[in-house]
Amino acid sequence: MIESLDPGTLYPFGGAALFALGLHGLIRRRHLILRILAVNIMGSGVFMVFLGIAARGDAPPDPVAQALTLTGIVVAVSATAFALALTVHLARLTGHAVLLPGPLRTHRGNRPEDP
Amino acid sequence: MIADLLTAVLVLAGLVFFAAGTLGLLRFPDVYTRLHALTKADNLGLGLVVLGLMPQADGPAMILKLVLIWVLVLAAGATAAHMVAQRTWTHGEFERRE
Amino acid sequence: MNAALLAFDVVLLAGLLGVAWRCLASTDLFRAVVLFITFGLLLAIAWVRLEAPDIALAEAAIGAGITGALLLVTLERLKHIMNPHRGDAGPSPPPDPVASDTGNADAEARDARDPGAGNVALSCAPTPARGRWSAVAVSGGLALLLMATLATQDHGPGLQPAVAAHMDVSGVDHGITAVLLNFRAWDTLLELAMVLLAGLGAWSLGRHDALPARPAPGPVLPGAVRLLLPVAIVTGVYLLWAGSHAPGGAFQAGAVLGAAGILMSLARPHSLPDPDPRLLRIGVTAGALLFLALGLWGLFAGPALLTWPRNLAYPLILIIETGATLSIALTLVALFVGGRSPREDA
Amino acid sequence: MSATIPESLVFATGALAAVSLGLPLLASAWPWQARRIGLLGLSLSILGLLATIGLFLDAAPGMDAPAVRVGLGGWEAPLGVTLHLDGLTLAMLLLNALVALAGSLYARGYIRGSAEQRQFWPLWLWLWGGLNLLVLSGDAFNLYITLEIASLSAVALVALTGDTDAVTGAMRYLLINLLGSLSFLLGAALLYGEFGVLDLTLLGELAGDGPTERMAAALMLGGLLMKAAVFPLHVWLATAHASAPAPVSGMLSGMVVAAMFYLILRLWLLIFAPLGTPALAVLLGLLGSAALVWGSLQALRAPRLKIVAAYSTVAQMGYIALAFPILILQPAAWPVVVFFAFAHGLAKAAVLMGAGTLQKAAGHDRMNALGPVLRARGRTVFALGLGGISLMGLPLTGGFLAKYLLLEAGMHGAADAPPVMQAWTWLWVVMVALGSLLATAYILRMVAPAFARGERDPGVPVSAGMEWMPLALAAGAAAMGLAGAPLMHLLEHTAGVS
Repeated sequence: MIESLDPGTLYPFGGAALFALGLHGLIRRRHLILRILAVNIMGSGVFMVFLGIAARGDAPPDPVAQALTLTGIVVAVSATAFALALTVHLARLTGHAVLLPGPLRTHRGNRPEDP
Repeated sequence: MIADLLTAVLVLAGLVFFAAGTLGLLRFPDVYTRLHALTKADNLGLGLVVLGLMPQADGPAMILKLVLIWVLVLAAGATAAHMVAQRTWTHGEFERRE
Repeated sequence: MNAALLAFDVVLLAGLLGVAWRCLASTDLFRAVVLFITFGLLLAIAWVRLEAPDIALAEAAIGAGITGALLLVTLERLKHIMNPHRGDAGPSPPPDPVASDTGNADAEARDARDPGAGNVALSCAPTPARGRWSAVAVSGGLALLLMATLATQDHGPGLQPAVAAHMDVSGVDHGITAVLLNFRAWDTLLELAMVLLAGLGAWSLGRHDALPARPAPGPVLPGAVRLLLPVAIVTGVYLLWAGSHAPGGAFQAGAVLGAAGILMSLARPHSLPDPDPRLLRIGVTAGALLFLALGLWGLFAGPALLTWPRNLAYPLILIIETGATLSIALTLVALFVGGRSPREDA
Repeated sequence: MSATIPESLVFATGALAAVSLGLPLLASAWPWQARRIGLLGLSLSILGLLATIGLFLDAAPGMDAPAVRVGLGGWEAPLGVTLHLDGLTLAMLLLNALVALAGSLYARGYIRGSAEQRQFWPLWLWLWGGLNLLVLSGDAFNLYITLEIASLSAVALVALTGDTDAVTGAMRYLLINLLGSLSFLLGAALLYGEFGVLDLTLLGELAGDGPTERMAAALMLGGLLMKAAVFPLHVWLATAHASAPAPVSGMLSGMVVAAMFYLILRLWLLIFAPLGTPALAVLLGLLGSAALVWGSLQALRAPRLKIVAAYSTVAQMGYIALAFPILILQPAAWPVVVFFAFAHGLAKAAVLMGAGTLQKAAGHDRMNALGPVLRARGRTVFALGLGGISLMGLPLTGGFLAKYLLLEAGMHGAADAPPVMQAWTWLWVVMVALGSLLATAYILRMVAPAFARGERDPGVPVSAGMEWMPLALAAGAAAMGLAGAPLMHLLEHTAGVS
């Protein structure tokens, strides 16, 4: 049992747990900073699955999966940077950085008084 | 063999400092004493770990890199500690000791 | 030994999950961000355990470092937006996040009187209890399904043999660099485009505030920056060069140089000149444009876009990586500073 | 690569990708001339695209593979990234280019002020280029990056107007997009873990219906359905689409959502077809029906013209989702999805841009106060009406053709299906008819004030592009009904269709 649990097998399970944990945070939290952190944690979970797959077995680690992860990290930081800029922009307009109610529930899109 | 023994002793000694620093971070009452515990212990701890790894290094270049790591951490740690302390002194924001 | 390593892995994973949980459950944003940075550093250790030193390097520099700096500066901006200076008649003065760690004398005096003033903006409501169990059921169920799926998979070698078989014609000696800049160069080019696009998006949202002069933040930070800046530049160039045969490469180097730029903007004692927006635009695009321009050669000479001639592969990859490093560093600093240059609208 | 594929097509595929990336890059480097770069580049790329379509139709019957596959950098799959060009790709590229060109001519008048233009044009070209690259990509990981490029530029464009609603909508849109992309990426990771390849064609050869495929399909298709705003995941769409600048709304409703469906269809045809089960069909059908009814009802009571159009997109996406259960019964019916995307894309872009024209002219788009402007602006009302007719699906329009094909396929599928499935299929057919009725109602609600008596007031003058482009798009949507055969001919040559 212990031999079969090399890091490459163990870590993807952790990645799956991180993904689900991030999703939970994204659904449950309202503050945009926390939601952005939640998305990043989900991303880390995916990267952990990729790197775990790369390290499975006895062969040398798979450079393709590692390169994909590197690309993924850079894409994630770009998206995060933009999301943070948008958060600040929203806070300047509304005075807070909370989306109420969340995009995964209902929304208020049609206020009749809108110009 | 002696090199391995030296490494083990030095790295373990370094870890003791890390543990002490962490304990201080968790247990000390305010920012200044925590900073003290953290930076002093970590600098010394890292120094011992680096010293312990030197016998395992492949050549002088690797030893140089190890020393460089220590020096950089010293510089960065000292600067960061100074800034945290200064901010606490002027703003007293995150921890206030009356 | 094996059991000890397994125990280490389990403790590390538990720590990662615990830190992530504490981070997302926090009602104090500053604490959440610090925990997230901790999470990034722990991830870097996990990547080392998965035999991925390149990714560990990138995670520490980009994932924890740059993201952490961006998060902290965002908190600083939010604090300024939500605590407009009381007694001011007009709209709140433009927040200068970069200068905010010293602020002006009034703010300082007020902060000293009211220590909690800054922290109110950085707290958020705790999660409401309603709907708790359905969310737990959804995410828990997803985790179980994912794990069950992963448990059915067997150990394939992936594309490692294919990469190994083509290493001799890739122009470099490091597998990941070969994949990033030769075998899957298209991904990397689009990734550069993505970094650029984040910068463009942030610029489209508004101007950054003028970079004002500010009181010197004491001698320590500028002194340390003066000491560290050359080291950071040398490290960046070293990482760039090392990428061809060892862990490192354009993205890590770009992150280190970007971090140096961020430090410099934090430590600046006087107002910095606002760079010419034309040069800035060209600077952030140059990396991707150069990459595509060199790649066009393959389109016309065959067989396809982004083909490097075998004997020129190494110099071409080095040129492309240099351009990419500079553009990435520039974009990261621009993202830290905030919106577009006011001079662009003039 | 097959020797029977002519060099010229390989070159054209690479050139399309290079132009889709190069134009936005140039515009970002020099935004002071971005409008010219964009208009000139888009026109030239349409010419290039038409030439490619000609070449492709010429060569396709002789090729031994249905698709042109170009390994970038000279590396074939599985090592390298492959570009994928077939009839389906070309159709989507054409739709994208048409909507983008019309939108660009429209935006010339809509986006005033040089500072706004400098921000708008590079992002606009990125959206066009990102969608092109998405459609051209044949690699699961590469698709993730292109999805992120397309969604990031779309979000930035939505936020561009800078009012609170737009920025709130953009934020929701961004979060849903990030979630969808990550879900897609996790699915790709699972597939890579099982099969060790990322190329869609190779994955299709290796995949069956094991647990990995199921989980990956759920994650990837679920993420894309989220981005395509199918029923329970649609809430972000109305704010984002309705508060964006009008050309952007047109592109979002006309192309971005369609591109997500394109990708669902592509993955389905290449990889996940073995997973088609009756249960999945019923689920998708129910989601589609719910979207159809709910979106139409919201459109009937929305207070603003652009919100009506945005909810109509939710409803019309329900139609496309309804196509999938029919597809599972009758796999040969897949071109219906493309017809739908085409007809809806042109018509909805026409309606949203027309709404934008009225909004600019009147200074608002409140339904109850638009009468005077509607009465004075016959050209725009005609565009709204013509686009609306295609959305309703009156005969001779593209919308009619799409719905007709959908109904025909549904009835054919029902004839051979077991009784339980037959009952469900009849339900879908009824839903399609009901959706058309509801569409008629909300389209009439949009244009009816134009025919009432009352004062006329053309409002603020608008540019020629803003008057004519909605009309051109609407005419295109209507003409689709007559031009169905060439499109069908193009779609015959698509990979994964047996």
